This record gives sequence, structure tokens and C-alpha cells, in this order.
Amino acid sequence: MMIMLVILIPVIAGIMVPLIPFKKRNHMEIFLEALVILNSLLVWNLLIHRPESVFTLANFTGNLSVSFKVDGMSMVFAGLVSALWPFATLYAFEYMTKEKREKVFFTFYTMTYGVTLGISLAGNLLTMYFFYELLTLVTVPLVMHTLTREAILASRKYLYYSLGGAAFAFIGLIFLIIYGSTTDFILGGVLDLEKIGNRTNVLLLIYVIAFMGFGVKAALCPFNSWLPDAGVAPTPVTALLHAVAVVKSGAFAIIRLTYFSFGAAFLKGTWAQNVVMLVVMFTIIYGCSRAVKETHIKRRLAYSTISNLSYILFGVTIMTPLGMVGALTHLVFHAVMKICSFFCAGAVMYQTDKHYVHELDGMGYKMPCVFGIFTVSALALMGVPGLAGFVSKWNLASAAVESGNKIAYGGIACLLISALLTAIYMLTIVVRAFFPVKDFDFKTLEGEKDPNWKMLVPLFVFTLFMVLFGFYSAPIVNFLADVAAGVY
Amino acid sequence: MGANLFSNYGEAVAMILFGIGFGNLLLQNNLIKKIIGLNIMDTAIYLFLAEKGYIENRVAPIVTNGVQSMEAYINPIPSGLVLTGIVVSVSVSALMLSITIRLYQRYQTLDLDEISTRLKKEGL
Amino acid sequence: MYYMILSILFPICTGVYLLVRRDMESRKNLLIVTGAFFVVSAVLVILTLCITGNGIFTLFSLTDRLPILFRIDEVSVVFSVMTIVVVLCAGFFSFVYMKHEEKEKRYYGYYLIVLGVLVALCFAGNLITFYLFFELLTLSSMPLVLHNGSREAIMAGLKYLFYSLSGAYMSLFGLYFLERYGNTLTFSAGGVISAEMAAQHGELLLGICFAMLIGFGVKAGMFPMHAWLPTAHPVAPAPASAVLSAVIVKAGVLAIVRVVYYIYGASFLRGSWVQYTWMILTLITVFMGSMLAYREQVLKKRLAYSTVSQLSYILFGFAVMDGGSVTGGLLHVLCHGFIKAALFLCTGGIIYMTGKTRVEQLRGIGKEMPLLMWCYTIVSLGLIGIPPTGGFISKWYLAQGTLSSGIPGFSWIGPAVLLISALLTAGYLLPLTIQGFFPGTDYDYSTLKKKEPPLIMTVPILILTVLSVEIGLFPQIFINYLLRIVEKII
Amino acid sequence: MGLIQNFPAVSILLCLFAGIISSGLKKQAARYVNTILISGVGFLSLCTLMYILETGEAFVYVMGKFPAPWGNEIRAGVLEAFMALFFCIIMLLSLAGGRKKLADEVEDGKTFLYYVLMDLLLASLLALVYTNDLFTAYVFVEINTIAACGLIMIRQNGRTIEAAARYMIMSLLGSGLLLMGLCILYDLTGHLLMSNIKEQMGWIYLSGQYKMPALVTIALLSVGLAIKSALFPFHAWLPDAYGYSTVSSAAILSSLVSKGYIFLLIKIIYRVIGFEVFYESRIVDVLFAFGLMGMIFGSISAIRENDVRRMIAFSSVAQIGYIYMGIGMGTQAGMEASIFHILSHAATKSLLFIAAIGLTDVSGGSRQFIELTGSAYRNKWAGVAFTVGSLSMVGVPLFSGFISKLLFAQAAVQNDVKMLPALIVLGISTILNAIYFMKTVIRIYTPVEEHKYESIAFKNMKLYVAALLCFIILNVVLGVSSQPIVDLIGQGLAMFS
Repeated sequence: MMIMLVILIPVIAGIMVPLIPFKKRNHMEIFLEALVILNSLLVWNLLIHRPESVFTLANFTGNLSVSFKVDGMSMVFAGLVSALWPFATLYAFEYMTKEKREKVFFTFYTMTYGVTLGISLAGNLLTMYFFYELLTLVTVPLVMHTLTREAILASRKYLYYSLGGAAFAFIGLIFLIIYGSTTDFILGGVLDLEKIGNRTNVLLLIYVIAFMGFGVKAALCPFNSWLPDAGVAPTPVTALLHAVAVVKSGAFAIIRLTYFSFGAAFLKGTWAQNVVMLVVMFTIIYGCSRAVKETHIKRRLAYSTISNLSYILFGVTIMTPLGMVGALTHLVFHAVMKICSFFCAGAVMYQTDKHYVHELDGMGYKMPCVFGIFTVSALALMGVPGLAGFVSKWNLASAAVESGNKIAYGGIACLLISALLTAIYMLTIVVRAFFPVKDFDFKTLEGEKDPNWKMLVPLFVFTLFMVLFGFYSAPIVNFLADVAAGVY
Repeated sequence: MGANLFSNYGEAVAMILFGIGFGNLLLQNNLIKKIIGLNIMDTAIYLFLAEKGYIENRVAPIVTNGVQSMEAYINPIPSGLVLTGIVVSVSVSALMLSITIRLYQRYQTLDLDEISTRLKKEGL
Repeated sequence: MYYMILSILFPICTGVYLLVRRDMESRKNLLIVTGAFFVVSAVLVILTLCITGNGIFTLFSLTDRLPILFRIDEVSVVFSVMTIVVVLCAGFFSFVYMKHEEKEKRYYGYYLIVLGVLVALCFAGNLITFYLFFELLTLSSMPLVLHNGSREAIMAGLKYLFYSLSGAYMSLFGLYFLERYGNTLTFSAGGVISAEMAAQHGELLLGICFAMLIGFGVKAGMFPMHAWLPTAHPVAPAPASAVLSAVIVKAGVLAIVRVVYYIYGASFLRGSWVQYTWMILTLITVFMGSMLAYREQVLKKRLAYSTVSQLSYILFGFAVMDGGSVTGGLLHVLCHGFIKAALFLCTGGIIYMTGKTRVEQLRGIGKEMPLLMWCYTIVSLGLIGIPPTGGFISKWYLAQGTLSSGIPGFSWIGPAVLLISALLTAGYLLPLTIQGFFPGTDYDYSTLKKKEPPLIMTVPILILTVLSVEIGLFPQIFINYLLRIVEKII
Repeated sequence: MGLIQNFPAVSILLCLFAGIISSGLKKQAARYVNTILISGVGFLSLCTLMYILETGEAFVYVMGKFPAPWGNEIRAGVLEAFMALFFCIIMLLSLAGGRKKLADEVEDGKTFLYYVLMDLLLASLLALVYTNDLFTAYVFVEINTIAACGLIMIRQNGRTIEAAARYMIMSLLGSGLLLMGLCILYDLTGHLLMSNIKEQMGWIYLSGQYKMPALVTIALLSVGLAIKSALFPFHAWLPDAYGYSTVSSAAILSSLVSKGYIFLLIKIIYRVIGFEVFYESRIVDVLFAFGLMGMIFGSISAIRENDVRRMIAFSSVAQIGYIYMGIGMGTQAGMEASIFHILSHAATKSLLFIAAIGLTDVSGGSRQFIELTGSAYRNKWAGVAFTVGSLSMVGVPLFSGFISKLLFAQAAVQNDVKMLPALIVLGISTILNAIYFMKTVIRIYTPVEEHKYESIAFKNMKLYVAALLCFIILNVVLGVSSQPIVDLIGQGLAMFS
């Protein structure tokens, strides 16, 4: 019952935003922030006192039910989302002062929270699919929020891609309904080998199709072009949704599909595994190289997101418990790093309407906090030891080594190449900001300064986390290992 | 097969007629010709039915000079069907003709494609 | 124990402090503060070396398998002493030199950080710690390269950055595998690879080793990835490039020493294809470096190329894996450190006083600044390897070790190449001396006037020169110390 | 022979009489009669349904005194009764939704005719659903066609008449083939009653002779009905007919008329030819293939379309493709899926048509997308309804479309051969649906700066909104609690044989 509550509170709150006539803007802020924080607390409470039982809401058709369950994966994802959302909302309040039609924005922004929680707490494949579709629908208005022509085109593209992906994921869903003993999530898979008989190859094919289908949201290579375009949305959206909630839910869905529905044992060592792994590796490189070419800050970060998501998927495709640990670690850490760097970019855009890398010369002296934090996140993304990124990469790589899979070795090489590319596209920004060319005159940057606390607080918190995870990641990594081992 | 075909030439003819009518209805541009094709098609079917219903040297199922035995008469049902069918086809043709008249009044032509091109021009 | 951490953290913290604090009102205070920092950190390092035994000191663990730990052994001592001396000399030298550069505070800040990181590298007790500081070294020394902020300086800085990072990542690739197949990443003389691991994954491990050699070789300017050196050195301020080519590149050497002798162990690699390829690479580098230096006219570039070739002397010594050659390599680490620093500082002095950078502009320079040029000549002789300088001793050990190693082919090709490149060295270093002192008859002496650089510049140069000669005069102390290392690791 | 057993026959006769009576009435009166009639018939079919569910078996009602095999019969099973009920509901709602539009599109003198036609249409539909006699079926097919044609051209403009002409021609071709098929069938078996024919067919099939004629018959019947229900290659008439007739006609045509034919086909498959025989013939594969093509090409032409009504019309081509794909699957599950899709598509498509008309009205009557921009703000209810319809079409959970997609896919998986093509095409066509429907939704929710059209107030469209709401509810009910309905369908199919 609690589960329904945490999903419904944000949805209802979102719907109420346009209905309540707020006297002043900050009334709305307080209202929303309070609700969001409350909800996050509820979520954490829920995760800590975890109900063992499956909570079934309704029977869809036949044996398909809408049901919720809190297992390890849900704890990871729900915990992550609910931890990040209050900060993001705080940031959004400040950022959105310059945008129009705030109420619409916050309506959907808050509803998305609930839907994302729905995905993470879903107890079976159908429920997850349901919220997955819903997520697409509630985020489209956010993408097209600015209502410029390209925003509309971007939102269309986003919609087509996501729905199309879902359509193919749907095929996988069907097969699991038919050939699985149940659609609930059980670590190790639910496939029923008697039913399958000699159709193994068909099922593998279906796995690949479904992987690609969910991979659309996780910006897998052939289907990634929606993500950079969706960068036209306001930065809080880009940061939270297109760096964390939406894309991560794609990765989350793939983890569910791989480890909890098809089962790693069924897939490991098959051609299907090789295919998806190769696709993922290609995406890793592709994303980075595009990011290097890109000069628009947010688009660059978006491409970086693409490649980093494929780190996660790479961990998934290793299909060993360690691989899952690596995937989960990166899922969590990348969320923090990327949201941080996006918020920095957003802060720059908000304070100074600079959108391109080459406009950033010497900004480091004017906005030291923002760019300092940006540097930290850049180093973290590169995977400098002592920051979060290193740990997750380490886990991924050691999982790959441990799996003894030759392709996975190649994957490690991809990780490192992309780390180098990451250095290129992130540090060029940093160098520009902090080491402008000799004859650069700071007159042009008069009056640029750091944003106010609403923006800085989230940034500092995230930085803190990055460093913390970097130096002392043992507890969280152990927790994730337990999750992968199916303790919860 | 050939002998078969020869022995039931009636059906064969009906089929050929049906084909002709069908072709006309499908391919003709002129509406009137289409309707004629329609009628040919229907008639062919009635011929087919009648052929089916007819039995050698028997008479129509109308009680004349008190012969009651069933062997005297041909199968009455196809005739009934034919009658019904005729009624239907009459009404249908009537409707088609009325539509044709309407169109002709509007566009002074019987060619459907030309009409639709004109409609495109009208931009209706 | 805690001295170790202190001597690492103190320079770093002070450097950060310099970076973040507002501009100092007067340059004098800055210099005083910085000088103080230099001295204190030097003292700290010396203290650490004296009182800390070679115990392992674990700071904390990144993850349960990745402890950050420090220990001091003989290698650390050698490298850290060399580091501290050179860095200090160059540091004081730059007090004057940096007058005509802007943003001194930033310079000293990063300079101190680099010092701290270098010390940490010397003290690192396992590969992961080493890697951590290796990356930090790259990141913190980049600002020194691009210091003067001109377009090509920034480009050179980025080039340096990306070369080093790619090297670092290649070695990280190996690190991942070693973490699994080697039992531990902690350095221990003679290697940590267990026999059955070597038996099972021999080929894989060799491949990994090669990857790591290339990767760390980037910093040490080994052949395929040496291109950053000649770009980075000339644009950096002279003291910075002194530190670069005397110390920072040695970090690569140290890394290779650690990997080869303290992770894999000589016995594992000896006679493998990795060793042969490695030797070939180093020899190519030796020859190519000195050749390029010979054909280069810009003085600092010439020295940079010379660094490339000299470093590969050292690496070759290690590649041969013979007692003598390794001793020679280690000794050459010291010699080359002092000599190359001295050379760069001399160049710095010349540039500072005259602003001339190309060799052919420097006719008669010896008349203008004789002291400087004398130092230059002496250390050049050292680099060429003429007795009684240190260079002679180290090269002698190198050659003799190689000959005695009995590796087919290399045992005589190696010395030959070394000899040739020694000649080339003479060829590219001495012309400056000759032209400097004997400008020729057509040179009019009217124009020249005494412009000996100020004392604070010449003193460091003198110190370095003396050290380099001193190694040659009393080699025995050094040799004995180094032999202690060698018999552990061979 | 309980009282209730009379209801099917009674309801058909009622419709006919109502038609005759209201041809003499004013338009108000005709409308009342029609409304009462539809609801009454709906009630009757509900009673029938209840009765059958209670007794648990279908009953046969002999028209007149002749017993089988000579006489004419009506047969009512679960599925028939349910269909009748459903058709009534849809018809009622569509009429309610389109009433306002009807008033200003059809001149007053003719309005009562509209209702007369509607009565006849209902009569023929019921007959198609209930009858147990093939020739009766044929007759009512023709009546159905005539009535539908009238519904198309009641709105007087060139387009509609031309559309009507095309519609007539196509459906006459269809019914010609159908009739021919019937005759050959009669020739083969010597019966006209479905049940008798079926046992004859069974013997013929077992005896193994007359393979060729049987095949031809099946082909003729299927193709004939396929043409009439606008399966892919024969859909040329459809966009005009649905696109330009008055809205409630469009809704009813797309959701009832064509579905009536499909239902007849299913009935023939089960009760005349026999499922196994039908499955043995390769006709199923043909239907399957054309169904798939229809799914793709219908959607593609819908994407190309620049006129919202025509777009929806083309989308029904695609949807009919779905249904035929289900039939062509040749499995029980596929058949159930098709029948469920008949329901869900009926609910959704009429909803879309009516919502679309609401949107175009607040866009100056223009149906071009460019004009529709932001219309959802001018007519909120229509906007919401259209969105719901689109989501259901795209197959988003909660709505009926999702369930039919689910059933189709599940059916497909059980057929190893047709599994992959079916699933892949299903996925692709989902994407295509998403493309054109979501494009429209985004457009209607894109606000415009200058307000050239004024928005419509709620009080001017109470009935309209009520209809929309009912449709939405229907949709969601189908989507959420579909299980009982699916069971019902299964039961009905079981009763067929």
C-alpha cells in the first residue's frame, strides 16, 4: 500500500500544481519541494522497512497483473532517484525563473518522479512496461516545453523512438509471458526450458530484439539520436531525465530483462550475448567520439551520456554477478557525476547565455565554484582514482577480466579509449575556462558570477558524493554486490 | 474434365458471363457500363442457379392437373433464390442509377476518374 | 610513518593554498613564502627518508581490494633524492627566471603540487597508489607546460596531457588484469606473479606487460609515443622543462622499474618476446633521439631530443635485466637527472639574459657568460660520457652489463648503438661550447659585454654540475647502494 | 421455447418496422423512435445474452413453420448476442456524438431519412449477426450496403456522392463474389442452412473429393467479404467514404459496417466451412499476408495524409489489417484476438472520428493539420478524447488497443511459422501508428500565438462531451478489465462449433 502511496503522491501533486491558485511563486516552490522531500523520505523509509510480499494492484488480463515489489534492484534505482530528485527540484526552481509556463513544467516534472518510482518498484514485467510507456508520455511535454520548432521536432523524435523501442520490447514481453513460468522478476530468470524446447535460437533473437527495444531509451547506438536533440529541453530536464531518470530506466529495464527475466545463465556464451556486447562496445566509442566533435555544451554532455550508459550496458552484457555489480555501480555513480556536470552547464547557460564551448574562455575565473565543480566531475568521468568514476570503471573492468570472455577484454579497451576521449572532451572545456590564451581580456566577462545558493547547494552536495564514493565506496559497493547476489 | 465441361455447358456459360460482368463492373470507367456489367454478373448467377435447380424433363413446381408427387417437379428452392436475387439486384441497380444521375447532373460526365480529378480541383 | 604522509601532503596543500589565495601584493612575499615551502618540504622528505624504515603504511582502501599504501625502499630513496635536489635547484632558479613571466603564483602553486606528487610517486607502495599519483602528476604538470599561455603552449600542454593519459590508460588496462591474475598489486622485489598463474595465463600476462611498458613508456618518451617531449619542452619555462625532462619523465622510468622488477619479476620476463621487443624499441629510441637532436637547431628542442635518447639508455639498461646494466641504468637515472636539469637551467639562463634560443645565434656566448658555459661544457661532457664524469661510470656499467648478459645479438648491438649515440651526443652538445668559446676570427668582440646571470641562477646550476661530477669522482658509494637494490631484484 | 428466444427475431423485425414507420415522421419524432429503438434492441440483446449465459447453450429459432433443412432459422449464441449489444451501444454513442454536426450538414428535409437508414442498417447488422441461413445473410448484406451507401451520400456534396458510387461498386463486386460462392456451396451441399452445410462440408472434406470446388468456394466467400470490409488492396473507396460523410456515418461505417462483414466471415469460417477445413485451405495464408500488408501500407498512407479525417480513415485500413492478420493466424487464439480487436477498434475509431470533428469545428472547419494547431486548447474535451484514442491506437497500456495488441502477439507466438513476421510487423506498425497519431496529438497541443479561432464553451456541447466520455470509459473498461470479455469471446467461439 505504501508503494502505491509513494507513486501516487508526486503524480497527484503534479496534477494539483495548475489547479491550486498560488499567491506567490515561492508558495508553489515550498509546496512542491515539501512534497518531493516528503516523498523521498517515504521512499527511503519504504526501502529500509522493506515489505517482503508482492503487492498486487489489479489483474490486467489472465495471469498478467499489475503488481509491485521492493527487491534489491528497486532499492538501488528508487533510492537513487529519490535521493537526487529533491536537489534537482531545488535547482529547477532557480533555473525556471527564466522560462515561461512554469506550472505546466512542474506538473509534469513532478509526475515524472512518481512514474520513475513506478518503474523501479514494479514487481513484474508488465507493470514495468506500463510505467515505461507512461514515462515516455509524461516526459514529452517537458522536452517540448520551450515550444520552439526544434523543441517540437525533438519531442516528436523522442516520442517515436521511445514508443517504437517499447513496441519491440513488447515482443520480448510476449515471449516471456508465453515461455516463462511467470512474469515476476526472479534473479536468474523465469524461462521454462520445457516450453522452449528447440526454440532456443528464436528466444535469443527475441532477447536481442527486446534488448534493442529497451536500448532505445538507453540510447544504444543506432537509436541514440533522440538524446542529443532532447537537449533543447530546460536543463533540469536534460540533467535529471536525460542523464538519470529516463535513460537510466532504459538501462534498468535491460538489467531486469537480462538478469531477472531471461536469466544470465540462459544467455551467457551465446551469440546473442556477443551481438549485444559488440553493439554496446561500439556505442561506447561512438558516443565519445561524437562528444569530442560536438561544440554545444549540452549536446556534448548528452553524447557523453550515451557512451556512459553503454558502460552500464557493457556491465550488463558481461552477464556475471560481478558484471551486474559493475553495471549497478556505474548506474549509481554516473547518475551523480553526470547530473553534476549537467547542472554546471545549466548554471553557465543560466548566468551567461553561453551555449558553446568556444565561448567559455576564462570563465573559470569568473565562476570559480561552478567550474571547479565541473572540473571535479570531469575528472570523475575520466575515472581519475579517488573519484567515483574510477571505482565504477574498476568494477566493470575487473568483472570483464574475471568473465574471461575475449570480447569483454576488447570491451575493457573500449572503456579506456573512451576514457581518453572523455578526457579530451571534458578537459578541453576546463583548460579553456582556467587557462585562457595569453592576450585574453577579461573585460568581456564583466559581471559574470556564480549563481545563487539554490543552484550551488545541489552542486556542492553532488561533488561531495563524488569524492566520498571515490574514496570510501566499500559500503555501497558491498550493498550492490549483495543485490547482484540476490540477497534482497 | 472436358466431357464434364461439355455436359454442364450451362454452368460453363454462366461462369463465362459472370467473368464478363465482373470484368465490366471492375474495369469500365463509364458508370452506365459498370451498371450493365453488374446486371450481367447477377444474371449469370441466376442462370447458374437455374441450371442447378433444373432436372431433366420435369416441370416447374406449380401444381397443374393435380399431379402431387414430388418427382414431377424440379427443385423449387433455386427458383425462389433467383426471385429474391432479382429483387435485390433491381433495387441495387436502381440505387446505382440514381447515384449516376446525381453525378451526371453535377459534373456532366459519367467517368468516375474524371469526376474525382475535378473534385480534387474543387478542393472539396 | 606520518612523516611520509606529511611530506607528500605538505607540498600539495601549500600549492593548493597558493592557487586559491588572492594575488599577493608584492612579489617579494610570494618568493619568501614559496622558498619557505620549498625548504620545508625538502626537509620533510629528508627527514622521512632518514627516520622511516621500510615498513608498509596503508593509508586507506579505495575498495576492499585496492589499498592506498606507501613504503620506502632503496629505489624510492634514489628517486626521491634526485627529485628533491633537482626540484629545489630549479625552483630557486625560477625565482629570478620567472620574473619575465606572468601568473607566477599559479606557477609556483602547480610547481609545489608536482613536487608533492613526485614524492608520493617515489613512496608509492603498490601499483594502484602509483597509478593514482601518476595521473595526478600528469594533471598537475600540464599547467607548467602551458604556463605562458600562448596558443602553441596550450596546444603543447594538451598534447602532453593526452599523450600521458593515453599511456596511463594503457597501463590501467594492464592494471585491471594484474589485479586479477597477479595475486597482489603490492610491490615486492622479485615480482608477485605466482607460478601457476604464470603457467596458466603466461601469454596473456606477457601481452599485458607489453601494454604497460608502452603505456608507462609514454612518460619516459619511449619510441612509439615520444612525440610529446619535443613539443612540450621548448614552450615550457626553462625551470619547468628542467623538472620535466629531469624528473617527471623519470616517473615513467620508475613506473617501468616497479612493473618489471617489483610486479612481474625479472625471472618471468627474461628471454620472453616482451624483453626483446622492449630492447629493440629502446635502442631505436636511443639512436633516433640523438639523431634528431643532432639535426635540431633550437637549443631546448635539441635538449628535449637528447632527453628522449638518454632515457632510453636507462630503459635499455633495465631491459637487458643484467645486474650490471641495471646498476648502470639506476646510476644514469641520477646522472641524467642532474645533468639534464643543469643543461636546461643553463639554457634558461641564456634565454633569460639574451633571449636567444637557436644555436647558431649563440656564437661567442662563452665570452659573455663564461661561468654558465663552463658548467654547460662540463655537464655536456658528462652526458657524452667522458671520464671522470658520472655519465662515464653509468654508461660503462651499462655497456659492460650488456656485454656480460650474453643475450644473442643484443649483447654487442647494444653497446655499439650506445657508442654511436654517444658520438652523436658529442656532436649535438659540443658545438655550442666550441662556438661559444671560439667564435672564430670574423667575430667582433666589441659587441659583447659581461652579462653573467645573477647568483641565484648560477648557484643551482653549479650545485647540479658539482653533483654530476661528484658521482664520477666517487662512484663507489652510489654503486654500493645501487648494488643493494640490484641483488634484490635480479 | 422461452419468451426470450423470440427476442433476436423480434429485434430485427422491430428495426424494420421502425424504419418503415419513421419514414413517415418528422425529424424529431424519427430521432426519438431511432433512439428508443436502438436502446430497446440493446436491452433485448442484453436479455438474450443473459439468457444464453444462464442456459449455457445457443438456441435456434425457426422462422415460420418450415423446420430445417428447408426453413429459415435464426441462431443466437453468446457471441451473437454480445455483438448485437455492442453494436447497439456504439451506434447509440456515435449518433449522440455526431448529432450536432448532423444538424448542420444535412438539410432538415432529409434528416428523418437519415434515421430511417440508420434503422435499416441496424436491422441488417442484427440479421448478419443472428441469421443461420446463408442466403438471408446475402440479402441483408445487400441491404446493409444500400443503407451504408445512403448514409454516405446523405450529406450532399460531390465528394460524398462520388465516394458513394465507388463504395457501391466495390461492395457490389464483393457481394457478387459472395453470391457466387454461396451458389457453388449450395451446389456442393444442397443446403442453405449453416449447420447443415457444415456437416455436408465435413463429409466432403473427409471423402476428399471436390477439393477444387470447395477451395474455390472458400476463396470466393473470403475474398467477397474481404472486399466489402476494405481489406488492404480493396480499400480505395474507404478514405473518401469515411473522410467526407457526416461524422456519425463515418464512425458507424468504420466501426460497425465493415465489422459486420468481418463477423459474418468469422461465422462462415466456423459455422459453414468448419475451422479445420478453412485452416487446411491456403486461403488463411493469403488473408494473413494481405493483413500484414494492410497494417504497413495503411499506416504509411496515413502518415502521408494531410487531412485528419482521411488519416483516421487510413488508420482503419491498418486496423482491419490487424483483424485479418488475426484471422489468418489460423489459431483459436488469433480468432479471439481478432474479435476482441473488432470491439476495441470499434470503440476507439468512433471515438477518434467524433473527437476529430470536435477539433476541426474549432479550427474553422478546416481539417488540415496546420489549422488544427492548438485546437486541443480550444476544445479541451475533444483534445483529451483524441489523445485517449491515439494512445489506445498506439497500444499504450490502460487502453483497449494494448490488450488487442497483447492478444495478437500472444496468438502469434503460438504459431511457429507466422510468429516472426507477425511480431515484426506488429512492432513496425506500432511505430507507424505512433508516428502519425502522436504527431497529431503534439500538434493539437501546441499552443498558437494569435488566436484566430474562438474556443467552444462546455454548455454548447453537453451531449457531445457525454458521448466522448462514454467512449473513453468504454475504452478504458476494455483496456483494464478485458479478461471477462475475452472469456466471453472464447465461450462464444466454442458455441459456434
